[in-house]
Amino acid sequence: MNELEHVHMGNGHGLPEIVKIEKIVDENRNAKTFFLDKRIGFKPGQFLMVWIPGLGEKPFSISYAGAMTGITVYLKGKFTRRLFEMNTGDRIGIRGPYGNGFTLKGNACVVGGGAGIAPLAPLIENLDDPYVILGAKNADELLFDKRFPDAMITTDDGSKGFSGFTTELLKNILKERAFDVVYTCGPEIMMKKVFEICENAGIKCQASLERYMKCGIGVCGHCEIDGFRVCKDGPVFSSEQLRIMESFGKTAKLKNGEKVSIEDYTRHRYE
Amino acid sequence: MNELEHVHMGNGHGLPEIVKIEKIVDENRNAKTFFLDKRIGFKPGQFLMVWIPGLGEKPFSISYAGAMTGITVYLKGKFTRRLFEMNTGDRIGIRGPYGNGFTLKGNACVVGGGAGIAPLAPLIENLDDPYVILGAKNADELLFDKRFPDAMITTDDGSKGFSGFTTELLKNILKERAFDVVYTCGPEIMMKKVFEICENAGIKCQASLERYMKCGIGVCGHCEIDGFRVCKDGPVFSSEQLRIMESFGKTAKLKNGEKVSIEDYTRHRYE
Amino acid sequence: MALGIEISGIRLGNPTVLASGILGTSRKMLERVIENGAGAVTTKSISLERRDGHNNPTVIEFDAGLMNAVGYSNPGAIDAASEFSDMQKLDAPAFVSIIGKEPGDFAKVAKMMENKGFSAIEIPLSCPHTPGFGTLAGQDTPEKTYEITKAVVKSTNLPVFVKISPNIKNIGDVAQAAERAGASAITAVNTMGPGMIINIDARKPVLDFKVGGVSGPALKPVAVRCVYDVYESVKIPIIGTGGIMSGKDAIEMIMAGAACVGIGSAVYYRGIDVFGKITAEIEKWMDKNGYNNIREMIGAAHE
Amino acid sequence: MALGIEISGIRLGNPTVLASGILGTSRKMLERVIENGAGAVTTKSISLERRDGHNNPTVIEFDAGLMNAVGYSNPGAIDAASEFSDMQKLDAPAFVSIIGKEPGDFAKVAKMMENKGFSAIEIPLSCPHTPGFGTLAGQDTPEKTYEITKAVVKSTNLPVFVKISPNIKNIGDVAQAAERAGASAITAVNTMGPGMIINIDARKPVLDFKVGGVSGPALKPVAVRCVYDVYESVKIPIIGTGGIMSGKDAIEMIMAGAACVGIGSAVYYRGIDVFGKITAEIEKWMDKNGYNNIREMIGAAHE
Ligand SMILES: Cc1cc2nc3c(=O)[nH]c(=O)nc-3n(C[C@H](O)[C@H](O)[C@H](O)COP(=O)(O)OP(=O)(O)OC[C@H]3O[C@@H](n4cnc5c(N)ncnc54)[C@H](O)[C@@H]3O)c2cc1C
Ligand SMILES: Cc1cc2nc3c(=O)[nH]c(=O)nc-3n(C[C@H](O)[C@H](O)[C@H](O)COP(=O)(O)OP(=O)(O)OC[C@H]3O[C@@H](n4cnc5c(N)ncnc54)[C@H](O)[C@@H]3O)c2cc1C
Ligand SMILES: Cc1cc2nc3c(=O)[nH]c(=O)nc-3n(C[C@H](O)[C@H](O)[C@H](O)COP(=O)(O)O)c2cc1C
Ligand SMILES: Cc1cc2nc3c(=O)[nH]c(=O)nc-3n(C[C@H](O)[C@H](O)[C@H](O)COP(=O)(O)O)c2cc1C
Ligand code: FES
Ligand code: FES
Repeated sequence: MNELEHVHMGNGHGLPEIVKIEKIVDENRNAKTFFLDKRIGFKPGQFLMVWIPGLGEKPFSISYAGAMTGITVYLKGKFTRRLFEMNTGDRIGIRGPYGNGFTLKGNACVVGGGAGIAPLAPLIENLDDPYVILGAKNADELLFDKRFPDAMITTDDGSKGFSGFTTELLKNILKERAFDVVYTCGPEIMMKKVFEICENAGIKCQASLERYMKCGIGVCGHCEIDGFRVCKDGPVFSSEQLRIMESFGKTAKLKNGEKVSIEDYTRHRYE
Repeated sequence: MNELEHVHMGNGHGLPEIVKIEKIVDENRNAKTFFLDKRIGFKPGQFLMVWIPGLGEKPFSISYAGAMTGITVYLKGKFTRRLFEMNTGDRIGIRGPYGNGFTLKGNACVVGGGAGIAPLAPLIENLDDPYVILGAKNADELLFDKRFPDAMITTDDGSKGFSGFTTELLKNILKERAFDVVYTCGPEIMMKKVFEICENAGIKCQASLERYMKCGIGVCGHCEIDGFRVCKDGPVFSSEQLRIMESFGKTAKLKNGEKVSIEDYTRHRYE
Repeated sequence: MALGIEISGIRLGNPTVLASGILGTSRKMLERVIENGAGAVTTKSISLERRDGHNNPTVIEFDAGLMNAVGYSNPGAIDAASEFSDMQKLDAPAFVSIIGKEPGDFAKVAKMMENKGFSAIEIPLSCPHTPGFGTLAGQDTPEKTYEITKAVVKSTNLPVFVKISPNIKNIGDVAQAAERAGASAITAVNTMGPGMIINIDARKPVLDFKVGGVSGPALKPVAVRCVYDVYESVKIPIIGTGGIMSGKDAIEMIMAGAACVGIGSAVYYRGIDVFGKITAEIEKWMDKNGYNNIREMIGAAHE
Repeated sequence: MALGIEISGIRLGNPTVLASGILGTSRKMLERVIENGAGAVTTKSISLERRDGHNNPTVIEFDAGLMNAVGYSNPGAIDAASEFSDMQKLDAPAFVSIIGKEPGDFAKVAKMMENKGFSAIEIPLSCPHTPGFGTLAGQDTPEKTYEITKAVVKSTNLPVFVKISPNIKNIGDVAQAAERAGASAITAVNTMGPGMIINIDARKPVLDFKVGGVSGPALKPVAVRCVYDVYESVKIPIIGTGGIMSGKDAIEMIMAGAACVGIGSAVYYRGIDVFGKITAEIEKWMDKNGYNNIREMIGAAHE
C-alpha cells in the first residue's frame, strides 16, 4: 500500500502534561504571569490549553519564551480565580502549543489592548524594531509597559501615556509612517477598528481572535467563526480572512453554542 | 513523562502485503523457487510468513536476495501443493522478514541438507569463500548444486557426488581443515549430528531450526523449544543455546501443542 | 472511473461523509468541508433544548486515537433551525443529526428540521458518554431502536439513518430493528467504550466527565467488524464510520459492506482537506487495480 | 521503596504479571519470563481436550495494537498436567489458566491442575473469538459467571481469579457475580471486540477466523475504564490487563484500581524483557514522586 500516504499517529502533545509553576509575577492589578518549569518551542501567537485537574481547561497564549515558559492571565471568573490562588510549586496541566501563530514579515506596527498584549509580547521580541502601541483602560491595567519601554502607551482615562484609544494613535501614526503589516490583539471591537483602519490605509493586518474553545485541536467545531476554526485555522487571521468574516466584531458563541453579541460574549461569566 | 522510554508502535510489517509472483523456477523434482516482485532487506536465515488468502499462512526462508525476493518451496502438504499450482502473475501475501538470521564471522563451513539449503544460500553468498557441503537423498532432490558449483555434494544413494551423509563429509574435512564456525540447516537429526561433531572438534556451530509457527512474532509461544522462541530468538541458535536444548533432535510440538518425536513431527501432514 | 455512489436515493459525488460532531456546528463550516472534498456532510447532533455539554477537557488525543466526552453541546433546535437553511444549495448533500431523550423529542426536532433542505436525518442511538441519551439511556437495544426510529420515520418525509454503537453484542439485531422500523440506512459506528485516560501526575482522569468515547485508529478494526456484521443482517446501505484515515481504510470499510464512509478523527490527523485526500487515494487504488466504480467493492470481503 | 504487592495472599515481587496466552506454553518458557523480571506468570489457557485452535493467520499487528484469533490451541489437560509440575519452585508465583465449555469441564481441569504448585487458577470467561467458549458461549453474563466460578471454587483449594471481558456493559455486575461466587481476584480485561482487518488487495479478512480480539494500545483506555468500574464494584483485588506498554501505563492502571498489571502484547512491542523494563520505570517514577509502595497508588484516581 505504498501509494497511500502514511498517516502519522500521536503527535506527542495530545495529552496534558503536568508542569510546576516556578515563578509568579504580578503584572498589574488584574494580571499575573505564571512561569512554568518547561521550555516550549512555539510561534508567537500560539496558545496552550491549561488544565486544572478537577476544575477545567482553558486556552492561554504564551507570553514568555525561554527555559520557563510564561502565560499571563487576567482575572475573570472561576478558572482564573483558582489560578490566582495558586502558589509557586503548585502544578497544572498543559497541552499544546496550538494554533497557527503570527506570520513575520517586514516593517511592522503592533497594536495591543488589555490581555491581548500577552500573545503579542513574544512577537514584539521577534520583530525587527516594530512600532508598538499598548493600550488599557487605565494605568493600573496596563500590561508589559515596563517590558517594552519604547512602546507608545495609551489609556482610556489618560492616567498614563496618550489619553484615548489605541486606534486613535494608530490613525495618527499611519499619517506619518508606512508599515508592511499591523499586528493586533485585544478587545474584538478594538481589533475590528484596527482592521478597518488598515483596510482604508491599504495595509495588511493580522488579528488574533478569541472564541470559546473546547477541543483546541480543530475537531469539535465549537470555536468556529464563519467557517474558520479559531483554534486551528487561527487564532491569527489575515486581512483576506477577516474581510469575509461576517461575525468579526459582531457575534460569538457561548459554551452551549448560543450566538450572542460580542459584548455579551465577553461579559459572560460561567458558573 | 519523558523519563519513561518511548514505545514505538507499528513496525510497518505487521500486516501481510500482497505481492505478485514474477517468476517460478523448478529447482528439482520436489522444489520450486517463487520470485516475488518486491525487494526485501533481510539477514540470511530470516524468513517470511507467506499467506494464501483463504488457505493459511506458513513460514518460508528467503533463498534469493535482490529486486525479486525468492523463496524455495518443497512440496509437502496442502499449503505447498496450492503454491505449486500457482502461476506467474498470481498473488500471495507476505509479512516479515522475521527471526534473527545467521551471525557472520570468519572462516566458515556450511552444511545444508534438503530444504534446509534454502536459508543457507544467501548466507553462502555473503560469506568469504566458505567450504560448502550440500546433501540430499538423491541427485533428483539436490538443491542449488548448480548455483554453487564449488560446493561438495553428497547423496545418500550416491547418485551424485559423495555417497553418504553430509555429516560424514564434515567429519572428514574437519580432520584436514580448521573452521571458526559451522553453519547448518536441514533435517533436525542431521543438524544434531553436525552440532555434536562441532562440539567434539571444539568449533562453534549455528543451526537454523524449525518448529510449528503460529504468530511468527514471538508472542504466542507455540514455536517454543526449551524456553526459546524459534520465530524470534531463532530460527538460528548458537552452540551455547543448542547445548541446553533438551528437545533438540528429539521432540517437537504439533499444531495443537502435543509433544511428539522429531521424526513424527516431520512426517506429520495437516488436513 | 466513477467515484459517485447513491444511498437511499441520495447522490454522493464521492464516498466520503463528514461524521456528526466533527466541525458541523454551522452552515459555513459544512460548506467549507464540502469545498475540501466531502461527498456529503453531517451536522453536529441537535437536541430540543440548548445544552452546555460536559466541561473541558472534552476531547483529547492518546497514542491510538481520540477520546471525547463533548456531551452533545449544541444551541438547541430553535437556534439550529435558524442556522441551517437552504442546505440543498450546498454542493453536496447534508444530513442533520438529531437527538432526544424520548421518542417524542426526536420527532419534534425532526419536524423542526424538515424544510431546511437536508437530504436525510441521522439519529444516533449510541453515544457512550451523555447521561439521558444513547447507550447511557438504553437507546441501543433493539426495542428502543425500533421505537425511536419508528417515531422519527413517522414524523418526517426525509430518509432516516440510524447510527449504532460498536459496544453491543447483538449489533445485527439492532440494525434489523432499525430497518424494520423504516430506516433508510445504518451509520455504523459511533464511538467505542467508553474509555478512560488517567494522568498519573494529577492522579485524575483527564476528561472532566472521566470517561469518553474512543474514535480513530483504535476503533477501526472493531468498526470494520461491526459493518461486516451489519452487512449480513440488513439490506439497507451502511455508512461505515470509525477510524478511517486513508483511502486504503475507506476501501477496507467498503469491502466490509459500507456504501460510503464517515470521517471524523482523521480531520485531526490529516487536516480538513482529508476528504479530498482520501478520495484521491481511493481513486488511485481503484485505477491501479482495475475497478470501475464503488459498487464493485461493496461487501467484497464477504465473497 | 517497595515494589512488592500481595494479592489474595500471594506475594509478588513486583506488580507485573505475564498475561495468559502469551508465551505461557511450557514450564521453561514461564521460567524464562520470570528471569526477565515478571512478578508472576500465567500459563496459556488449558482445556480438557487437546485443541488445534484456529488456522493461520492467527495473530497480526495493526496500527494500534495486535489482533488475535488463536482459538485456544493447547495440548489438553493431560499433557499440560505433565508439562507443568513443581511450579512452586519457580522464582515467582505461577497461575494456571483453565477453560471449559461447561462448568463441569472447568471443575475437572481445575482438579487436574491442583497439585502442580500453582498459586492460583484463572478462568477466562471472556474470549471473543472461540466458539463454545467465553463470550461466544455466553460465559460473560453475571449468571454464567456465578455458576462457573462457583463450580471451580468448589473443586479446588487454590484462589480463583475470574477474567472478564471489556465488551460488556454491566461489567460491575459480572465482577460482583464472580466475587459472590468466591473469586479471589478479577483479571480485567481480556481482548476487545472482536475486530476485523481486511486486506483490500486480497478482498479477504486477514485472520483465517475472520475476526479476532484486539489487544495492545488500542485496548488501553477501555481497559482502564473497566478496571475503574470494577474497582467501584468489588472488594477483591484486580489484575489490570490491556495495553500496558510502559511503567506509566502500569501506574495508570494501578491508579484506576488494579493491584498489579497483566502484560501481553508489550512482549511484542518491547521484547521479552519488558517485565524488568516496566518494573524499573515504575520504580523510577515512584522514586521521583515520593511514593513508598504500590498500595499508595491503588485506586488513587477515585479520590
Ligand atoms: C486563543 C486564546 C488565547 C487566550 N489567551 C489569554 C491570555 O493570554 N490571557 C488571558 O488572561 N486570557 C486569555 N484568553 C482568555 C481566557 O481563556 C479566559 O480569560 C478564561 O478562559 C476565563 O476563564 P474563567 O473561568 O476565569 O472565566 P469564565 O467566567 O469561564 O469566562 C470569562 C470569559 O472568558 C472567556 N472564556 C471562558 N472559557 C473559555 C474557553 N474555554 N475558551 C475561550 N474563552 C473562554 C469567555 O470570553 C468568557 O466570557 C485566551 C482565549 C483564547 C481563545
Ligand atoms: C523458520 C522456517 C523456515 C522454513 N523455510 C522453508 C523453506 O525455505 N522451504 C520449505 O520448503 N519449507 C520451509 N519451512 C517449512 C514449511 O513451513 C513447511 O514445509 C510448510 O509449512 C508445509 O505446509 P503444507 O501445508 O504444505 O504441509 P503440512 O501438511 O501442513 O505440513 C508438513 C510439515 O510442514 C511443517 N509445517 C506445517 N505447518 C507449519 C507451520 N505453520 N510452521 C512451521 N512448520 C510447519 C511441519 O513439519 C509439518 O509436518 C520452514 C519452516 C520454518 C519453521
Ligand atoms: C469530538 C467528537 C464529537 C462527536 N460528536 C458526535 C455527535 O454529536 N453525534 C454523533 O452521532 N457522533 C459524534 N461523534 C462520533 C463520530 O461521529 C464518529 O462516529 C466517531 O468519531 C468514529 O469515527 P472516527 O473514528 O472517524 O472519528 C463524535 C466524535 C468526536 C471525536
Ligand atoms: C496472542 C494472544 C493470545 C491470547 N490468548 C489468551 C488465552 O489463551 N487466554 C486468555 O485468558 N487470554 C488470552 N489472551 C488475552 C491476554 O491475556 C490479555 O488479556 C489481552 O491480550 C490484553 O492484554 P495486552 O493488551 O497486554 O495484550 C491472548 C492475547 C493474545 C494477544
Ligand atoms: S475548539 Fe474545537 S474546533 Fe476549535
Ligand atoms: S510462532 Fe508464536 S511465538 Fe513463535
